[in-house]
Amino acid sequence: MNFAYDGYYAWMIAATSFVLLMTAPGLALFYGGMSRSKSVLNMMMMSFVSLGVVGVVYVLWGWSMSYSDGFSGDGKLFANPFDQFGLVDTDPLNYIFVAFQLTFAVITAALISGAIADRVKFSSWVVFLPLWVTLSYFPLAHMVFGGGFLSGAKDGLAEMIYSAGDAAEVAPLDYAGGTVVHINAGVAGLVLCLLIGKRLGFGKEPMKPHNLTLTMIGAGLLWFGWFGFNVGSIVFTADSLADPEAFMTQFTTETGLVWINTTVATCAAMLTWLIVEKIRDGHATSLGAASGVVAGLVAITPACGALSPVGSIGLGAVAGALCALAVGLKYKFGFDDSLDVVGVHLVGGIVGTIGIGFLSTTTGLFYGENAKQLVVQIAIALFAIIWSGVVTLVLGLLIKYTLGWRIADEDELEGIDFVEHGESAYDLSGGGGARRSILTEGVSA
Amino acid sequence: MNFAYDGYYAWMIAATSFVLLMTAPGLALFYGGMSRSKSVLNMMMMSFVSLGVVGVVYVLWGWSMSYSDGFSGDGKLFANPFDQFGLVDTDPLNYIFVAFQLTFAVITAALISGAIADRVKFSSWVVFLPLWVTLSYFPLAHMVFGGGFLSGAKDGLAEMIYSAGDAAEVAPLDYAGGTVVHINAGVAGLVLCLLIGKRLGFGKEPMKPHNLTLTMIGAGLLWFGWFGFNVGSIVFTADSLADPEAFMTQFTTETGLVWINTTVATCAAMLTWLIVEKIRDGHATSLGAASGVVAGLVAITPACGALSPVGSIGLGAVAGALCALAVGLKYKFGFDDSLDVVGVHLVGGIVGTIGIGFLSTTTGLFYGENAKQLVVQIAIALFAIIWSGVVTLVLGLLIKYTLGWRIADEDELEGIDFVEHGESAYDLSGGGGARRSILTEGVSA
Amino acid sequence: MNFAYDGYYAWMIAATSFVLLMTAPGLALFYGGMSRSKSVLNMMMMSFVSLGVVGVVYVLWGWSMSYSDGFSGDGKLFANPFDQFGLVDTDPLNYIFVAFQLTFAVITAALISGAIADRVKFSSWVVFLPLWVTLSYFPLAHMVFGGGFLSGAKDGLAEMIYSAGDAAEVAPLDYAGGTVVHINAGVAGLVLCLLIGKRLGFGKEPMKPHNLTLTMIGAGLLWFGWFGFNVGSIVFTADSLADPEAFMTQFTTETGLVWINTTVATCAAMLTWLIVEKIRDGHATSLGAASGVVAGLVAITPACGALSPVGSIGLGAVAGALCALAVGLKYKFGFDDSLDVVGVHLVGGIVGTIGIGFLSTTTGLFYGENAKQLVVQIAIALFAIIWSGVVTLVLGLLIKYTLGWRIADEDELEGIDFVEHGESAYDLSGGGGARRSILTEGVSA
Amino acid sequence: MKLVTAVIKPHKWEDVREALETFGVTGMTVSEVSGYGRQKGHTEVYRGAEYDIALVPKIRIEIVVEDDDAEDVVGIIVKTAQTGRIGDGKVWISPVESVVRVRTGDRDAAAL
Amino acid sequence: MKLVTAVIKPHKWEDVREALETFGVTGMTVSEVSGYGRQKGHTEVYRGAEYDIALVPKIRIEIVVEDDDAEDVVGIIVKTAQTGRIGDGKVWISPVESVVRVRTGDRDAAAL
Amino acid sequence: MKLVTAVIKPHKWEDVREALETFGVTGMTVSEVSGYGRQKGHTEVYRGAEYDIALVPKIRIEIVVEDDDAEDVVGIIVKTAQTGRIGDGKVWISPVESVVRVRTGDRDAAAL
Ligand SMILES: Nc1ncnc2c1ncn2[C@@H]1O[C@H](COP(=O)(O)OP(=O)(O)O)[C@@H](O)[C@H]1O
Ligand SMILES: Nc1ncnc2c1ncn2[C@@H]1O[C@H](COP(=O)(O)OP(=O)(O)O)[C@@H](O)[C@H]1O
Ligand SMILES: Nc1ncnc2c1ncn2[C@@H]1O[C@H](COP(=O)(O)OP(=O)(O)O)[C@@H](O)[C@H]1O
Repeated sequence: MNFAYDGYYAWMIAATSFVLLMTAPGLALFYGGMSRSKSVLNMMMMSFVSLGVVGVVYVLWGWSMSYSDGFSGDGKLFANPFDQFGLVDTDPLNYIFVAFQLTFAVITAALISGAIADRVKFSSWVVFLPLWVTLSYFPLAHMVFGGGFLSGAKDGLAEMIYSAGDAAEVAPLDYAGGTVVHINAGVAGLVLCLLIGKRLGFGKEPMKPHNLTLTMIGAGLLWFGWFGFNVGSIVFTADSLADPEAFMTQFTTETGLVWINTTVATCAAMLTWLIVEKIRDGHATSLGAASGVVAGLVAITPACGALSPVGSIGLGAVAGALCALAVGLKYKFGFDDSLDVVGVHLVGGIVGTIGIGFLSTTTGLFYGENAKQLVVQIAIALFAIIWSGVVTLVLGLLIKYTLGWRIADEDELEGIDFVEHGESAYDLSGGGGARRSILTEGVSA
Repeated sequence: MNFAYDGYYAWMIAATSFVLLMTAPGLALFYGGMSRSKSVLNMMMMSFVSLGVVGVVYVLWGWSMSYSDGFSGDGKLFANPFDQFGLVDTDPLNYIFVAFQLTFAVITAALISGAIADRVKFSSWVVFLPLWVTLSYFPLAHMVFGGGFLSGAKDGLAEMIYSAGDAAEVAPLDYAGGTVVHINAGVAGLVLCLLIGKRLGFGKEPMKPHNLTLTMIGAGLLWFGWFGFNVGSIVFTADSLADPEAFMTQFTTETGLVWINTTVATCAAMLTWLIVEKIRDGHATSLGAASGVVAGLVAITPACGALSPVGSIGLGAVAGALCALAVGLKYKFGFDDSLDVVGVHLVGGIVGTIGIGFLSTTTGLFYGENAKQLVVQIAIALFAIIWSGVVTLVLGLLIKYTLGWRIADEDELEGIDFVEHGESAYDLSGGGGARRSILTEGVSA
Repeated sequence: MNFAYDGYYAWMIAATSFVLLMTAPGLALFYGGMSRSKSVLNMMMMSFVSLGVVGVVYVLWGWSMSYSDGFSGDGKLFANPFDQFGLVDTDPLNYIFVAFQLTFAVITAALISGAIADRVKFSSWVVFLPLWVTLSYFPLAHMVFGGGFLSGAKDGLAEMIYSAGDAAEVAPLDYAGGTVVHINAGVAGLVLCLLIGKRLGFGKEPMKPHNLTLTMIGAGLLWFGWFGFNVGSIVFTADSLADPEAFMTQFTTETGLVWINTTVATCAAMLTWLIVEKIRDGHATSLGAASGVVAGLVAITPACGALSPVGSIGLGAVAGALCALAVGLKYKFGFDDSLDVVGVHLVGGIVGTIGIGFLSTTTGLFYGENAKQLVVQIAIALFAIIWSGVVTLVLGLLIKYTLGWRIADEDELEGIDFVEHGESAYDLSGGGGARRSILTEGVSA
Repeated sequence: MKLVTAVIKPHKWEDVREALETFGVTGMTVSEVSGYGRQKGHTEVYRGAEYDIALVPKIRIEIVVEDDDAEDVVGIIVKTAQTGRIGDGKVWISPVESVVRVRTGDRDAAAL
Repeated sequence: MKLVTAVIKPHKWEDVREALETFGVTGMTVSEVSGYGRQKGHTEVYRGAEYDIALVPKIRIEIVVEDDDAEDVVGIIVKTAQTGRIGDGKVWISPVESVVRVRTGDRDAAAL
Repeated sequence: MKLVTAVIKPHKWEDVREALETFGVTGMTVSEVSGYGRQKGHTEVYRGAEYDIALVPKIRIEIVVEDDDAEDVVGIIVKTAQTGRIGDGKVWISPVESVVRVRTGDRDAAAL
């Protein structure tokens, strides 16, 4: 056994925990703060229940469907969901990877909820979750990470485009999930928000974030958790697996590079988002800073292992500016992507995935000799968009005409927190600043 | 020296930090959000000061009293508190374990505070803390984790019940503290809330959580920290300590299993809690999700190393449902366990501790051949209940008739934050949504 | 290659992430909660943008200027900023240290913002950041950590005071940044708040924290992150680097000691701060607990590797009490150090830096034979005060007479969040406790 | 002069404001209040226990108008805020002796 | 018709509501206000510095009643809200010319 | 007795309180309200889209005074709260038939 493994395993335990933190409470806060005070709990619940449902499903058939064929490079669309059902036949040495991948599935599903805030039956969301991860997430994870159709596999997409030899050379690059996670969730968000329709009053009332301090906490926790996400996504080369010294070298240098790239791309994206706002609206907002952070993190996700630190600053800067412009589109085109899943995750995911084609220090257009990597990157981005789009549309329609997606109009006005969950987030009277009265307290039955 | 150790030590530094995060701010938020806006600061302070007081006490005599006899398997009730007083004679190789165990003592004490929210003199709580950890926590930690009376030790409880040979076979199982932490704190909470009495207006006014977003953040941070708690509680076998290869294998597989079990049990408990609420009350609440998360984490704590992932889903599901039903009991029986310490920690701790007797993949009734493990588990649960109950009762009465526990009635109505701490948590005027006026601001003296 | 490294690298990835969490959202929350509700977003933005700007600058020339000469012990004031510009020529094995040091520069700059809350042009702050880290932070980091003038280097300050032999013996001790981080930021805060002047109404209105729950979350996250800060600051001896066994021993024992010292000093500081408040004001406040936590963390920062656990309790206790008394001085002397950067970071940093001279278990006055260490510690503290003071004064004046520091008076009264960022933090109507009305919602244009 | 005070359902506020604006009312003062009346609040279930919430959120509007406009304004409010369901609110008219515009010191009709 | 406006201590609100309900008052409108008067707020110590807080939280109740009930309602409020300590509040009666129930358009006595 | 109701700009509240105190007003009741009028709120840009905010935060002061003091009190408020810019607010006087001090049951002039 390779003794150099044990530090890596130690890091993977931490990294996996970091990624779980991204969903609960990270994303729950980021989204919760952006929603209105009458729907913050529903928004947070959508993240929490994604964790509840997808966590269980992942152990039952998610892992099996994604990776049970042992990263064989088969070029398939998904693996057998029953092969390692319930992890009964899973090699215990893989447990930590099951755990790590579980957290990815969870957050991808949770990300979608931001596009359909404030108006969706909680039960319909709960039903959508296992269906969507089964048909969209697990297959894409298999295709990209599991040696499937979008990896460097034989019979894979890259090989279809180029000859076999070339394909190996320009295997699709997606370090931690630009396609699988962000494009996937972003497209699903777009399809659902078109299908489900706008919130009442969208475009007329501002529907501003009700508590930006929550959004800032969320952005901070997402950033922290993202180190688990990106730095934990290291995959060792055959050389490294054979030779402890090579293993150590790859581990220490690649993790350091990925950490730095993740950070500086995010810093740059925050700054360019603020600059765009300052120029366009006259104010650099905290919502912009928080959104810029996420845009940078999204864009660097697929690219964090392939770029130099300076390249990462460039990628982040582009992503921050483009996403800042993109979030305004929903008002232009009139689709209610409530919390900017499309503008940030879809656009940021595309910027990152395709940006690799330019900025990869080995095969990028700016460094290498040709545009092959770029073409492959565009191809996998398109494939992911289509796959996720079709799956989400089918599932979305299915639910629309069975359970229905939307709560009643008067309930939406009254506030989904009270109507769906019987709660309201805040009861700040009976204390608070002026230690105010008891007006909102109840009278015993 | 075993070189495979160093990844494990790296993880232990992180894990120990994770567990500290559980108390401050994790538990402080979980409890703070559930209390009323006029008492949130007092609630958070009870957690913070638990850390302050127990942290110091632990280094002075806590470690010594728990573990200074070197896990000798002596079957005793506690070790000598003066042997390694102030860590002066503690082997530096043990420092990280001192730290890890310190964080356990801290959170156990802090957990109790939820049962007596809003009404207790801060000074009485500060006095209670060192007494209670000294007489209840340190002994139980020694008995269960330190090779004492509730471990597989010679002359221990298991040996009393069965013959020596069998006892080794069915040594009590408590991976990370079902008895030491949760039953212990749960019983103490029950005893204190009975002794101290109800909040004014209990059962008449709803006394709902004043800020559920805080409770959700708290639940998320507790979950994250709990990976330190459970996954950090690995104990290496003699084989592993002797052989680096065995060490590596145990480290990589057991930590992975514990991580997964911790997560899926929690997911399942969240879901069943929500289902119970939906059926009983018509609404699945965010408070229910947060409580279900904690119930699942509590139940899997003692069991996380002994169960399969599917078994963990089962245990979590049962714990979520039972705890959801149990928290209603306080209204039935009229005891004011304000933030459900009994319903979640005592009930969840018992479910987990006894659940092992059924679900342990080696010795559980559903897997093994007999009920021996089950009997032993019931025995240690009962012992912990009685020990903690008696100690807490004696200390509680002592304080009741000396310092007194309760603040004055009018102070409780006015709000404990202002009366005990001279503060109020929120001053949202002078800004806020409508950038409102300056009404609550002061006028200079 | 030394295989024992890999656990250490694993910990460094986590530790580096921990320290980033300290700034965003840790410090942002700690400060944000203490500011008024009309300026919380600006306060949080000052932390976030510190991360954005300093993060990019660090990769461009910060690392190069601090450490590009390889810790050569040259006794210089700073290294060549262009040598490893953009990390192009940086050894990949050092990436994780680049990352770790980046996070230190970020938080040091962000700390300053607390002294000048609620009244500063956002753009001026953005301009100040890169200038200040370049002229104050990077040089001090080089001098203290990089083998420069304030290290045990040849031609360094210690050698100036004593003969060469002695200097090596009593090299200045600053484990994780008492001088570089806390004294540096504290002095800068003092200079800026004097230069920029008081908030309107300072000393007349209370200007109390608008949301103490945020401050408590912030304090908790800072504590957690500080384990990365302190425990990650281990530097291996030549012996350890040569011998894996020695490496393992140093790693396991020193990290454990530093973790414990960090915790118990903080516990003690929290308690003494509360005691001072209780005696002086009649109430132990949650703001006091949070401040005490930070005071303890600050004081133990330089000392955490040199003290015993009991010595750390003592240092923390002194720091908590002194800082609690010091924060009142601003009212006495009439300078508006709004969020107590001076009282906590400057005073705490001095207590810790000089406290080592008394409490170091090897060279401290209470343990060793002479006061040499004490003299050296005082000397480096003074040097850091002067360096930071002069640099900050020059930069502060430069900005004052070009861009200007302050927003207009009416804007300050209206609230900097709205004026500078076009936002307000909270919009709790349209939901909330009583599910209140829609009064603060807009009417479409 | 008269003071028209109206207590209405929150979600009707926008409509009432528009109707009044159309009629020619140029100013009013609005506040968030809690109403107690036939409309009984709601029952909340919390941890399985039931509670009655007695108070209902309402919007209070105050408008100072010239004597002749008072009835018209009341009529507009009643028409616009009516849903026909319990809890629609009340409107009352009370006498005002004099009103001043702070900015100018203008009095009465000129102050509106 | 009369309008009875009462400013009372917050913790007396429940008692006053019950007493009025018993008397037969079926509706009222309640709001949170700040009072300035003989009762002087409190002194707060913050970071060792002292501040006077001038305003005190109060509850304001508005009840439109028939002319004959006005004095009784005032009497009930005064009796129930009285603690005898400074700051108990004020109650005043002012004339109302007309009141309408929004739901039905009912007027005056029928509107209550 | 008269009731003087003033709606003013929030940042003028402290000045008005002091001026009234100097004049001899010993008590008043204050609340946070939103004003709608000539002063048009503001435009907010959010994610690049523009919105008009119609309401403006104001402070409402209610003071019960003896008949003779009413005009003086109005005068003081108008003088102190005036900035000359749109949105300074309104003050109006309405009749009060009787006022009681809850603490003592004192009536009218004695109750102030
Ligand atoms: N006598 C009253 N005086 C003042 N306000 C009242 C009075 N009666 C009712 N209200 C207000 O009118 C609102 C609606 O009254 P309610 O009795 O619930 O329904 P409705 O007016 O449709 O019969 C109440 O919530 C309260 O704010
Ligand atoms: N002249 C007034 N006009 C309106 N409200 C008043 C007046 N005087 C007092 N109040 C209200 O009555 C409350 C109690 O008055 P205060 O002078 O403190 O005590 P008391 O009425 O017991 O003498 C005040 O907080 C204020 O809200
Ligand atoms: N007819 C009215 N009745 C009640 N309050 C009014 C009326 N007109 C204006 N107000 C109040 O007075 C405030 C100032 O009025 P506005 O028209 O903006 O400016 P100005 O009084 O300077 O002409 C408004 O915000 C509103 O609160």
